Amino acid sequence: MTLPSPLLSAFRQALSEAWAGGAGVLLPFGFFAGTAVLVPFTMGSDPDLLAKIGPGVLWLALALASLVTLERVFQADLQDGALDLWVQEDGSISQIAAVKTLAHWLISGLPLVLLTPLLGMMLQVPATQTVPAMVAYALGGLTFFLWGGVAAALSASVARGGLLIALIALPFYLPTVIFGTLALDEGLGGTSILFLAASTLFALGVAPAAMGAALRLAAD
Amino acid sequence: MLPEFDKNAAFIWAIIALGIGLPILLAIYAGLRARLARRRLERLREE
Amino acid sequence: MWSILANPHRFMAFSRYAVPVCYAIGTALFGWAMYQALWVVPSDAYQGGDIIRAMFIHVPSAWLCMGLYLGLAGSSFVWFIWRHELADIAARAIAPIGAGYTALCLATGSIWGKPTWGTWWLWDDARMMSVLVLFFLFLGYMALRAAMETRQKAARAGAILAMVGAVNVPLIKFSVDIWSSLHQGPSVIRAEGPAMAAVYLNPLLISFLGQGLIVAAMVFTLMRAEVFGQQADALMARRLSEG
Amino acid sequence: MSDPALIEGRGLGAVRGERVLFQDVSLAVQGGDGMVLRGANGSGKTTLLRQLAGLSEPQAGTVQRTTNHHWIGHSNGLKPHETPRSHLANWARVWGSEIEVEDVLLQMQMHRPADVPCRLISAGQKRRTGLGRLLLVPRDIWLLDEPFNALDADGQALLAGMIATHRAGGGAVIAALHGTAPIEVSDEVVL
Repeated sequence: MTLPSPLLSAFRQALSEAWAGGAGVLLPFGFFAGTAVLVPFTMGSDPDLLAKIGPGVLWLALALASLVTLERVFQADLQDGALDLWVQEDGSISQIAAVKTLAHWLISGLPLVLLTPLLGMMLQVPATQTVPAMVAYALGGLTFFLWGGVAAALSASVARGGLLIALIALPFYLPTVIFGTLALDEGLGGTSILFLAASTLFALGVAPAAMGAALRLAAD
Repeated sequence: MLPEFDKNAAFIWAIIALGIGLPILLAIYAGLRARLARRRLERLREE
Repeated sequence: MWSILANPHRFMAFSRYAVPVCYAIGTALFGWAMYQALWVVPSDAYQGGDIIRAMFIHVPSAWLCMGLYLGLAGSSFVWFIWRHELADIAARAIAPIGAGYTALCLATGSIWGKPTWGTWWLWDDARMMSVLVLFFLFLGYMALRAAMETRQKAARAGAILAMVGAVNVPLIKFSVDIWSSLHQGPSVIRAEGPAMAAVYLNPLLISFLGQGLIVAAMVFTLMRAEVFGQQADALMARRLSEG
Repeated sequence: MSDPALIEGRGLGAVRGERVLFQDVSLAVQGGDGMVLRGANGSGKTTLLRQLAGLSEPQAGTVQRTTNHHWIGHSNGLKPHETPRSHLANWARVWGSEIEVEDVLLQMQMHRPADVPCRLISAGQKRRTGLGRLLLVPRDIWLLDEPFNALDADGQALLAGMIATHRAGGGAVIAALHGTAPIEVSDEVVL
């Protein structure tokens, strides 16, 4: 199966944009590593405490990364006129928005998944949780980026929309955080990881349509 | 006249005060906004 | 031809009388329910004594929050599909009232929680968390609308957000329920549902009806304010363009 | 009116807030037409053009296009990290264009800065790159918003030539313009 050429091009363009905008993947890697390094200094280095809060801190870092990254994505498209061009591609603006979001998740969200074994070790996350954590961060990060994308598309025309995006996206992040946290405790055999996957699928179904409608509005 | 409660009287009265006071505030807010908007419209029409 | 700027005459004619009537009947019903709550209804030993009397304020406000968000999503949907101007005016009017009632629900729940749970705030209570999420949904909605340049854009953005929010509410509710069931948080009210004794149920329903009518009157009043404001803006704009 | 119009707007209207920008605007263009939209700043030229392009939702009236169109807006749609070559190649891929990007760069006289990131090239060069999209795939309708802005005399002549060729080949142009138009105007709409 090959993607239709507009989607493939949009994906490539978004990927190179995300890459160019943040010194490649160095910036997201640095962001997650930096967050993990700060935690023991702010919370104390007690291994038991770190084991307890470590995974949660990484969830927070992932949510922040999605909000900070997405703030500029659609706003830049609106300002440089690229959004006008994409909106006029027959009826595919929802898919294009989804593809762009996916590209930004690959650059700014996925690094956390790759870093999890290392950061988990540093934050005393039990070794049994490493694999569930990687799966949960991958699914949860994608969901964050999708709902965050809706919020970002809605506030694309708002100058300094960052705070607004955070306020709008907050309620939508809640199920992901809840299922994700529980999935870490239960492991891959539990039901929470299924709920997490289901909410990711739900976001994949609903968010692109909402992003499309919001981007049409932003271009108007 | 007022009823006497076994315990937690302060909490019960606080809830009831909020339950009556906040709607009154909201009603005043709504009424004020309607009145101001109406007055602005009437002034504009008179000009 | 400008149906967008057309005066919703029929609504204005209707609401002129509906507002005082709703206020009057609502206040009477709510007053009766409060009389029942404070003087008539027996204290409930199992529920922590007289604190049960606060239920007649707290529980209807929780139901109203949900109803108001449903109303917001519903009118957003109507506006988005049919672009019926009055639907957007309704959405604009519902938001601040909804935010006010979610705040009321959270505040009364918290005050109730202090003697029941021993703390003002418990993150494990599913109902409180759901209402907190509704509070943020209302806040986000109002903030987004306020940030938009024109009324038309605000209406479109608001409608999209309210509809996305509405389809997410069941999922959020479900996740919060799972969260709290694992932590086994004690709930403020345990005796809900049809099993509740009629002495409690009847005043509760009457209180809900009364508060609902009062809320309807407030929403109508704010809608009237929006219509007046819109007419004034249109008048100003016409004067400006005529020079 | 022998041919059906390539693009037709009926009873178009725009409202910003409570302000009526324009109302009851009807227009139609056939192949070979060059229509110019005129009006003072803030009269709604851009809005009308965006409604014709399907970018803005008309508050009244309908737009009918029988065929695809090209859009050149105020902003050129270039990303800071893109080069003129990668930009044109990207849209050539999106539109399934057979044309060599190299030829388009040559025609727009953009072959020298073709590999410089767009954040480093001048406004006129950016505009030339954006206008290069017009040559990637043949489309009958060109909707141009102030296309001569930022172009030097050379570039203006180039664009005027492109427009003339396009119209000679049966295409239509609708342009929002202020000042004198360096193109032959067949129709004018004043807002």
